[in-house]
Amino acid sequence: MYGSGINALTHLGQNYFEVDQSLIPEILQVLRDDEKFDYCVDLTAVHYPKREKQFDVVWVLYSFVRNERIRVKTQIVDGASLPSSVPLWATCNWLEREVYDMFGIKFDGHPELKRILLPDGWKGFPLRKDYGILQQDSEWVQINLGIESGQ
Amino acid sequence: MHDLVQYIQSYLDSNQTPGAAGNIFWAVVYVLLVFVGLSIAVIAMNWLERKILAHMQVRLGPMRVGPHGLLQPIADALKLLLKEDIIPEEADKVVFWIAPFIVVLAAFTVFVVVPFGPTHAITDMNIGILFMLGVSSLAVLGIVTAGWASNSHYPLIGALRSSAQMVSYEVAMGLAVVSAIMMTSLNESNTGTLSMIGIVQAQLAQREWFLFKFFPLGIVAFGIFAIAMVAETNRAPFDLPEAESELTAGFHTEYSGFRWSLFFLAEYSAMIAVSSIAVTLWLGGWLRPFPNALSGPTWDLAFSLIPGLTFLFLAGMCFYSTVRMPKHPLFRIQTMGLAGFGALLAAIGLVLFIPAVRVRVSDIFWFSAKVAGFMYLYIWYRGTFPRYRFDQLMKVGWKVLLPTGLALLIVTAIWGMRSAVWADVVVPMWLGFVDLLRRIF
Amino acid sequence: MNPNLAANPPVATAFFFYGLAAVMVIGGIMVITRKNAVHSALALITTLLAQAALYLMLYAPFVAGVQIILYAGGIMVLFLFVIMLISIERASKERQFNKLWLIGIVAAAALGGLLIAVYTTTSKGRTMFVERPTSYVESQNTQAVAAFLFDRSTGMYMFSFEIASLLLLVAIIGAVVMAKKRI
Amino acid sequence: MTDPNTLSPLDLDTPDKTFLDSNELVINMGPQHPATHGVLRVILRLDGEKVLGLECVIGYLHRGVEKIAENRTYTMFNPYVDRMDYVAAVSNGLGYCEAVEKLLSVEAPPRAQYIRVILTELNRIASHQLWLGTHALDIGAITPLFYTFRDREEILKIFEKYCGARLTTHAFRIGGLQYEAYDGFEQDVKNFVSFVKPKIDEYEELLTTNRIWLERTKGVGVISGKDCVALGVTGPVLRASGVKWDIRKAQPYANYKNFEFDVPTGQNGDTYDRYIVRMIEMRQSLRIIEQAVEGIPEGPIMAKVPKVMKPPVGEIYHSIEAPKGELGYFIVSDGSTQPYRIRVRPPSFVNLQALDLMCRGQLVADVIAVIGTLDIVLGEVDR
Repeated sequence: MYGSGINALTHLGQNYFEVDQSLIPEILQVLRDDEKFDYCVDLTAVHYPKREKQFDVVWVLYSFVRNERIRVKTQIVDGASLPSSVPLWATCNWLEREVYDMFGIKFDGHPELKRILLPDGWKGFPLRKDYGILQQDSEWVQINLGIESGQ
Repeated sequence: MHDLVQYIQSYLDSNQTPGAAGNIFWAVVYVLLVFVGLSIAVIAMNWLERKILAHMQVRLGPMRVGPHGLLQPIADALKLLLKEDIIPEEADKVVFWIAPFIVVLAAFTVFVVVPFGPTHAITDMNIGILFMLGVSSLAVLGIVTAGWASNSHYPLIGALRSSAQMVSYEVAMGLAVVSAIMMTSLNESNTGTLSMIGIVQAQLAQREWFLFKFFPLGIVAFGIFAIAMVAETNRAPFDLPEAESELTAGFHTEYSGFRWSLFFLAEYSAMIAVSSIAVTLWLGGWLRPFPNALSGPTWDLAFSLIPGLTFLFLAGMCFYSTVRMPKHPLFRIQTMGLAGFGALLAAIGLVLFIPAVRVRVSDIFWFSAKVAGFMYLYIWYRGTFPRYRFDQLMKVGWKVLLPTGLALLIVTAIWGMRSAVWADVVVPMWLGFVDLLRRIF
Repeated sequence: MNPNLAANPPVATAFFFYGLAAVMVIGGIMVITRKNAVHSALALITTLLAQAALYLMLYAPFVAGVQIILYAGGIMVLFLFVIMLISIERASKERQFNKLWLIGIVAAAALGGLLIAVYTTTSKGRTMFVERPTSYVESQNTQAVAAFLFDRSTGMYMFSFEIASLLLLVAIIGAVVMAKKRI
Repeated sequence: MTDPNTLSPLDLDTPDKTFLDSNELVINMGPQHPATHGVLRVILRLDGEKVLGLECVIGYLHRGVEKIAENRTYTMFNPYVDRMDYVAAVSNGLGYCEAVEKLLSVEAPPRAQYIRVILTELNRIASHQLWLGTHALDIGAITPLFYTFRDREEILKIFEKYCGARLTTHAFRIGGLQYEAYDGFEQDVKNFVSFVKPKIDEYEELLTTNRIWLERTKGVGVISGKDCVALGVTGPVLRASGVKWDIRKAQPYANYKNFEFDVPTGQNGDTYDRYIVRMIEMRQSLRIIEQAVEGIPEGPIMAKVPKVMKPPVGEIYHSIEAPKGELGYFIVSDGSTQPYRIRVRPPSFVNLQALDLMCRGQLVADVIAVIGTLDIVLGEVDR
């Protein structure tokens, strides 16, 4: 029905869709309304710096009626944005904020897209692979904490 | 000199309180006795509350300072006195300074009329109970000003809650008190009294504690008072002003050191004061229990031995704990201290067996024992109940206690003058009502 | 002279009277001169307490007790309640006198004149009142108040007392109606 | 199972009627506040004492657990998960170990599974006990705290005897267990079960029918099943709102399918129902423990897993029913010894989102009750 834009796969007994970025809103809508995946368990991302489309964004969905889990995966390039899923699942509010906080992926239509775990004004997105484990926003640390290092 | 001795001795023959006898020497002695006794009671209460609450909560409580933590209150007092006394920069210094003193003054002044025995009160006022209620209501002023003077949000909210709560529960409290006062007028001359000593003497004359008078009215009135007095002293489950989980420490958040200890002192002496009111009004004040069922000289003798026996029992507990102390050189001083404390208690107990002392002290003992019962209740409440929410607290005060109190007042009045009421009031009113109905329809 | 007074002569009456009167006057002046409303309220409380003490000196302990409970303990707490929620900075900048100062001075002068007139008349030996009010023994003061109010043979204030309580009830209902937006 | 779609519709955005009242007051609560259970900061918008709305500010305890995972081997990361929900460290470990085992396509031997279930259920009881104590303390009842801590101590003693640690246990290894159950483990567990059963009655005696407790909890912080599902709220909070869903039943992991137990649900979704649900859950956990300790099979405790773990390339999502709700691990392997990405789906973080909805229209004192009833652990919220 969606042609090459969607791939239904199974790995270790877990089903997931690989979906083209353009089809995401429609697929999610269908999954929620028609397939009764009414519970968005999680929303996260994975960074592949060497790929052209650097980010995998993953929705983990669950249906109470079917007692079934499914994952929806899409690839996007750095700097691209996705439509927000908050209208579909209210829980995506904080989850999207966290993905934005950690990866810098923007979600259009999110009611209040700002950092959640890191302080406002922090520079850099820590869960990107090019962000070192000891790296920090030393400028922010110095201004707000008055010390040289936050480690 | 001889005159002075005579002046001092003359009081001992008179059967009055020092205030009524106009004897300044003995009045001063009584004031000192009451306030020293009160301070000791507050210190003891501090230790007992920690210990009893701890044992309710399956822990030991203070154990380090002195044997079984007996010296803990002293250590606490020293700590508080030595602590830095902080006055916030933005506070209203004068009012901040005055507030704790208002609270302490109000809490201590009420003890002027507390009757520990027929002659053991500083003075007997004609308006005793009114005086107690009035002066203890002045404590609210101290709390309000303390919260305001701190110039900080949490103390202000705490003070507002506290004063609203105290003012609300005073109403219900007053109604319960009035119903007890009405009971005092059940004598030949139909004259009641507001005097604290007079109230107890009325119970003596009627051979019945007001708790059991007009069953169940007395118990209901006592219940209203017992609930209202907990709210009045801001203790659990009505300790909203100090709700730690919401307001940190309520109106005294900004107070520290000595000033804070004044609030502490005032809280505990207020608890003792309201308990004294309850004991005086409903539990027969200084009268010993079971005056009717267990009467006669034998029983009188038996009951007069109880004070001494109580102290001997406490001494026995001390000796028992002494035996159970760890046998280790490090505990030697503690063991000796505990044994010494036990010996002191035993000595007091033995002194209390001397007939001359026995007679004079038994009134004070029974009064204190009843008050101590209330103190235990306070601790028990604190260990058992969750805290009310503010709106629920107000609901209990205004929508439950106040209507109950009003109804109680009316019923008590009707019951108190049963025969007269039927003939003079109820029947004519009913007839008039019927007549009115007939005219309308 | 009242028999009770003879039996129990009061101690240092003049000293206490002038002392309390001084406290009252100073308190009263502070009430109107303090810029901080809370300080004014505290001064007013002092005045009211001193007044209660004066009642005690007049062998009217019941009135004194009621004064403490109602005014010092009840009404002033409500005053403080309201005052505490006012911004002090703004209140202290307000002008202390309003346009009624002229009337105020006239009223104060009239009251002062009246008091002086009473003092001069009575000190010359003449009586202003037809009948001296009965003094009651202190220990019976409360009963006497009750008798005045409720006893059919000695007092006839029952009706006026009830009217007053009705008035207060109306005031309470009015306050509730005005304070609550919808009932 | 209750169909959540039949429940009342989600109403998140309708502003309160008095929203535009001029009396709006903003109060900051936390991050240092005795009742926010750690470093949660809540900004309250009040009308008098009524809450119009609130915003949570979190992240004060952020340690970058997910970033750390990418720089450690699978085995090395195992102790870190204990530090997230430090109140239920064993559950965290179970979820992580099972997820990696799934990725490696191995399964822990039956004996290991039984011991895992016993320890996890003990930990569930410990977590609920800690919740009960602190929650009651927030509402003003001091005593339950000491009762629950006394009994939780017995659980921690068993943990300590088993693996040497009391709080951050690191009890499980990928593929099974490192330690065989010590001598007398079964007896200790049985003793604990018979010891704690009357104690739970004791807690209930103090609270369940206490009038003040009822007034403080009934009708407070109500959330419907529909709203729970939309907000992703799981665990006892979801069940108290009438949705009978427990991963132990819905998608059994470990060997929960071998045990009989009931999933308690509430009807009203208020604080009282959540309290009741958790109390029943404690008893059900005891039931599971009783069955498990009777049936521990003999055999090895460790499956055959390589010393150097190199899971094949692929991704896995595995979730368990932690005491606080659904705890999920999303692990991406690139075939090396280190995970390419580990995502933790923390129940506390997601549940905390519901605080705003649950507190609207309530009083300030109720906010404290609701924070308590959500049973959040800030170590898990912030990771």
